Amino acid sequence: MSDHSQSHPTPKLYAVIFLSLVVGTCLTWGIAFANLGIFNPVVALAIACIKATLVILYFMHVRYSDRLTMVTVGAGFFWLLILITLSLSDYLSRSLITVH
Amino acid sequence: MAINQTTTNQTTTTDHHPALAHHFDSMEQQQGASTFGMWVFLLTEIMMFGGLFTAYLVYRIKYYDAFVAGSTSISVSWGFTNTLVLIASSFTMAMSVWAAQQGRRKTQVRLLIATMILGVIFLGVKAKEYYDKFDECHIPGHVIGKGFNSWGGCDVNNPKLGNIAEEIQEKAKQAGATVPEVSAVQTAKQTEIFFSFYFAMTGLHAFHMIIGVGLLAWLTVRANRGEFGPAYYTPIELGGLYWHFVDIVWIYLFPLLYLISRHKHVA
Amino acid sequence: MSTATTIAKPVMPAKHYLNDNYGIRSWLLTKDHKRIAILYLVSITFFFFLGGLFAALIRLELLTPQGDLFQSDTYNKLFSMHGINMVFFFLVPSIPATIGNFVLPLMVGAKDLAFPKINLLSWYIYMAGAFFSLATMVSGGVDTGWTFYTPLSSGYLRTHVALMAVGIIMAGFSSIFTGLNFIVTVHRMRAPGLTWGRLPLFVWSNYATSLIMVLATPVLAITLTLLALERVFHIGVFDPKYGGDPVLFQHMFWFYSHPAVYIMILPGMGVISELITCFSRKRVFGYSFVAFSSIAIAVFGFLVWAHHMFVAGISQYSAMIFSLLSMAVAIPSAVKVFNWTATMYKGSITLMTPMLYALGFIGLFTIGGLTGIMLAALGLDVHVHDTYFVIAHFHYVMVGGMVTAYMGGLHFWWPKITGRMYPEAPAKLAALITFIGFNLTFFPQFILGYLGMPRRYHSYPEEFQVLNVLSSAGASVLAIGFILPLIYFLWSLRYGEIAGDNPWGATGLEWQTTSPPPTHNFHEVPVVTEEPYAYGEETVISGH
Amino acid sequence: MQFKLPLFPEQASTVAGQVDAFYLFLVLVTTFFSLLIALLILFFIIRYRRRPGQEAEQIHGSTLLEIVWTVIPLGISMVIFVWGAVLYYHIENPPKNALEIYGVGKQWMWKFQHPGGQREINTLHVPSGRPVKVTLISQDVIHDFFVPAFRVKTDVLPNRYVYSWFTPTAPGSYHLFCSQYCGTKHSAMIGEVVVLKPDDYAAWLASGKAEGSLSSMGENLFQGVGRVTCHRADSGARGPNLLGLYGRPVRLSDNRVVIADDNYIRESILNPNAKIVAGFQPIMPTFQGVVSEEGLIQITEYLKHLSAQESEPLNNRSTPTELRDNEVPTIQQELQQRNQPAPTPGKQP
Repeated sequence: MSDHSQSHPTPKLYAVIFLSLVVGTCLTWGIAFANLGIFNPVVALAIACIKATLVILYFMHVRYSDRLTMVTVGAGFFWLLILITLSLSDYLSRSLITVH
Repeated sequence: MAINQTTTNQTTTTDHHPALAHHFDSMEQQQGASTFGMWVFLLTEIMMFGGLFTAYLVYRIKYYDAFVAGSTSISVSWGFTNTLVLIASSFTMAMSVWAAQQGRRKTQVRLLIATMILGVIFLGVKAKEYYDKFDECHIPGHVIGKGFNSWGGCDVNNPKLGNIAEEIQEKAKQAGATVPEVSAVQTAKQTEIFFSFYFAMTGLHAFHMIIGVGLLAWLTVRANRGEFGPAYYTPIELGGLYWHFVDIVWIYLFPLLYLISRHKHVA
Repeated sequence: MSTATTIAKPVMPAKHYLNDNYGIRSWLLTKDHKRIAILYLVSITFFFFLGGLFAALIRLELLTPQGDLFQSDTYNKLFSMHGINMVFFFLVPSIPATIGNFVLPLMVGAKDLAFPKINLLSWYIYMAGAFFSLATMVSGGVDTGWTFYTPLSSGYLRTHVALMAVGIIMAGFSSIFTGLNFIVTVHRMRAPGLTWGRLPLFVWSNYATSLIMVLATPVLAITLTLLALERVFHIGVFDPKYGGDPVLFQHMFWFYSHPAVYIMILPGMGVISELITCFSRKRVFGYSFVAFSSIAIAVFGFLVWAHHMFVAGISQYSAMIFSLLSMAVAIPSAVKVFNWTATMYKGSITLMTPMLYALGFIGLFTIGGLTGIMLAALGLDVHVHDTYFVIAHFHYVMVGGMVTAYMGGLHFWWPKITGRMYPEAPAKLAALITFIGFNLTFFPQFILGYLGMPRRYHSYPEEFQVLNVLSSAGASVLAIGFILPLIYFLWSLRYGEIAGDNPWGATGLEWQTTSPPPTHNFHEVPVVTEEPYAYGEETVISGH
Repeated sequence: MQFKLPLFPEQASTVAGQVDAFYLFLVLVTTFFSLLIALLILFFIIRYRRRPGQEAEQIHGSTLLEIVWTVIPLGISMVIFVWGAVLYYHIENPPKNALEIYGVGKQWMWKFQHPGGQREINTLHVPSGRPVKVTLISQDVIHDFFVPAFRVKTDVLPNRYVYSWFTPTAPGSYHLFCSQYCGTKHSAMIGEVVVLKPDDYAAWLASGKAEGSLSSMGENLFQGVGRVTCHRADSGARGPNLLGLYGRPVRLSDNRVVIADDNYIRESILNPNAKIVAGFQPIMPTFQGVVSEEGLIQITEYLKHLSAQESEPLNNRSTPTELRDNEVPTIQQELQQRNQPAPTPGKQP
């Protein structure tokens, strides 16, 4: 619990975030046309994660919220990760098996 | 939490704000509960989209070439534009929450309307993209799309209409390689599953956008009535959280659907 | 009626939530969590008996090996509808939406749940889902099994699968909203002094349940949406004919449905914690261990889903990981059982009806849990997977565990809900009948399963008949055990003894208000100053 | 119907005893803990029943006890896990010298094919005393191949080969169940596995009518669809040479190395693009819908047969693989030399 109302971001900060998001989008777009091998999706997703983090922290005020909100957001992504990694653990290890 | 002192006269402390529901003790508590509730709801949304993302990943690994071909056949410039539009709408949304906190009614209403317009533009672009796909017969499903033909498009005789097999060969030629026809045709057929995901994911996202625009309209009416101010701006804050979440989903959808291995096919 | 009690005879409070206002509107538009709980109670009771009816018909068919009573299609519909109704329309909402809805706000000393409108909405969504389910049944039912495995469900059956999927998605959203409400209420609405360490264990377990509801149910929603789309439009995501992978459906389905097992059992565990302490007049043994084991179960529950798929064609490495993680989930459950048992040590035990159910729960759940470990053990699961062993196991957990706990809880809080006592003698009899009937029904199924009788068999080889007859006989006993309470609960609404505020002498905030409670729950905001289950220093809690 | 109440199904395979031993251990653990709890509860409700003047003694708990009853179940469950995993590994991975039989599941019957070409429906004859590997695939929905007496079970998937193997020990006839719900006549999708003494099995094979061995049927199919012109042995062939392909590692055009097993071959026929051998163009047409599941099995068997004949090293040939034999340690070096029971074709009983 807190009195977070006065520490909300200012329009200037919002504008900075907005501009970084635009830059991030352009970057994703530009990099997609360069050949980075397997790093293409990695870079694209990394930029997407940074953009999402910016939105969550500033536009959604998580940076100014209590721990509970942060834990909630974290839990969402953590559980998503469980779903993805454990499902893929099956798919990716299937080819490891050599049936004689 | 854990206020341990025994406060007895909780109901008579402050003057009663009209928006305070009977079962809350204070506006603070009500706002805290509502915001937290919204976050828990967004948690469920993450998992809902998460299921789709997981399935998408599995098939992306399984039919990588088809996903590349499918992804190449959708317009990256429209997707890029839409990303910018949505980011801009997130910005105006954040600003309108700020305006509500500052008690600036006019700014708030204008920003909300701006957000709504951007949202509608997004949906318009999306509709245009859907129309293009429909035109090219890149519609999955053996009922609505009647299944993909072997060329992954409407008509073998009219290769100009979104003929994926043709595109694959064309792009490969530009990159200095050759892809035989049988191979291109097979890959083209497999793009159907990519388009299933394309429509399922963007469709679910667009559905959220439509709800979001409706929500914004309602908020605009309330904001115009001057209901929100520094003391009470919870609904507009919650609407904002929802809108930003929808934005975040798109931030992931854009690279996952539009930008699979674009470089391979550019001369 | 009036037996020799030394204290003055309790009286009904003049004004309470039941007589606050009258009329159908006052119920259908109520935002009072207590009334919504009653609405839920009525609805899920209907589905419980509907599902029970299907179960009875299944057992009737299995009396003889030939499969001569119903067509095989009819039989397939019967077990599918039994499973779907029981899981999605009874077990998932059972304790949280009825007892939880009623008691949880009282336990945390709140005037209502955080979002009363959403609470009512959740009931309406549930009813809409129920409507779809009933519509499906009326138009012929579905024969997918409650697991909806593709490609059978997506491409081969000609029943209304998509319609049923929509119904289940709706029921799912209703439980999401219940869960959301509980989480926010527990975080934000606790009475002054009610720290996390002082929360009743029922609240802890419902909190853990809500976490699962919120995190797992959306995945079911999207999975069934894809299934419905697959079915209607053949989009090819799960159907191998169009390049899809049916095993992926199983992954996504069990990502919800395994944790859903804990949605179904965790609230029951919470009830048991309340009952054991109250009727042993003791603090719970190892409060924090019991509390945290609920959370541990909720979290671990998400990591084990593929133990339903050991023979389904997943990779062997993956199978081993999931088996290992499944073992981990057994530990917190074991901790709970040991703590409950230890709670009774040096207690002052009375065997009232709720306590009988609680003891039954511990025994049956222990068997159910341990056979669950058998199923998670890879080498054995290959043999017993998809046999009656699995059926027996999950009925030990779901019926022997959850339904028993539900009945125990219903008896325990019945005086709080209605203001009247149920009649003790028939209630004890019903508890006994349930226990005997249950074991007679399901224990033979363990043996049947090991002998190799596959589940969902309409006809079966003759050598399995003896055990099947035993099981069917048990089912008829069990049915009596469930119909009896229906009768005396209804009877008690009018003729039951007036209960008084705290007939059990229990701790907990819900017993400090009147029975039935007033619409706003408490006449003054309660302040908590001591630990839960403070049975030691009993100050006589008088009515006023 | 006679009144006997068996507790175990018959043991008719080598793993049956092992599974039963594991099961007994688990039953023992379950009984022990259930009885422990039940007796404790019984004791407590008698010993500590409410009596006037006797208050409950308040105990908060004991961390030591909590640790004890966390660690002990954890230890036991780890034993269970390891035991189960070892057993599972054994049950799931067939030995190399197994007799290979193919099965196709469809709504609602089982079709089996023996290497000699004998086919049967809903009955499977196998010899006792040697490992048998059944390669299974479904033509429609998911089925499940379950033989309780052997304690083996495997879901039979569409679009993918799965395996089940066992070494039958006792001659006799045993239940074969489909244990994955597969539609209307799920419970009628049953059959029997007949275990014969090796001599009887040979006699049975000889008596069966078959229009040629599996691999020869496969060869016919193979030539019928014209693939022999593509996959020739000389270096100018458009497709990789398939001689000696089966069971070998293949380097693909994206540098991955896969083993050319049944699933690879099946995929290559139906979806040739997915895994293209290095140095070749993806020009092979798909045979989806052209070749039936049984036909696919025959072709696979034919390729196996080709490989089995080919025992010399393949170093200086246009092989499908760019790997040299010395780079490949042990994988499937020795292919099953099936002791084909005397030439059978055309013999009428």
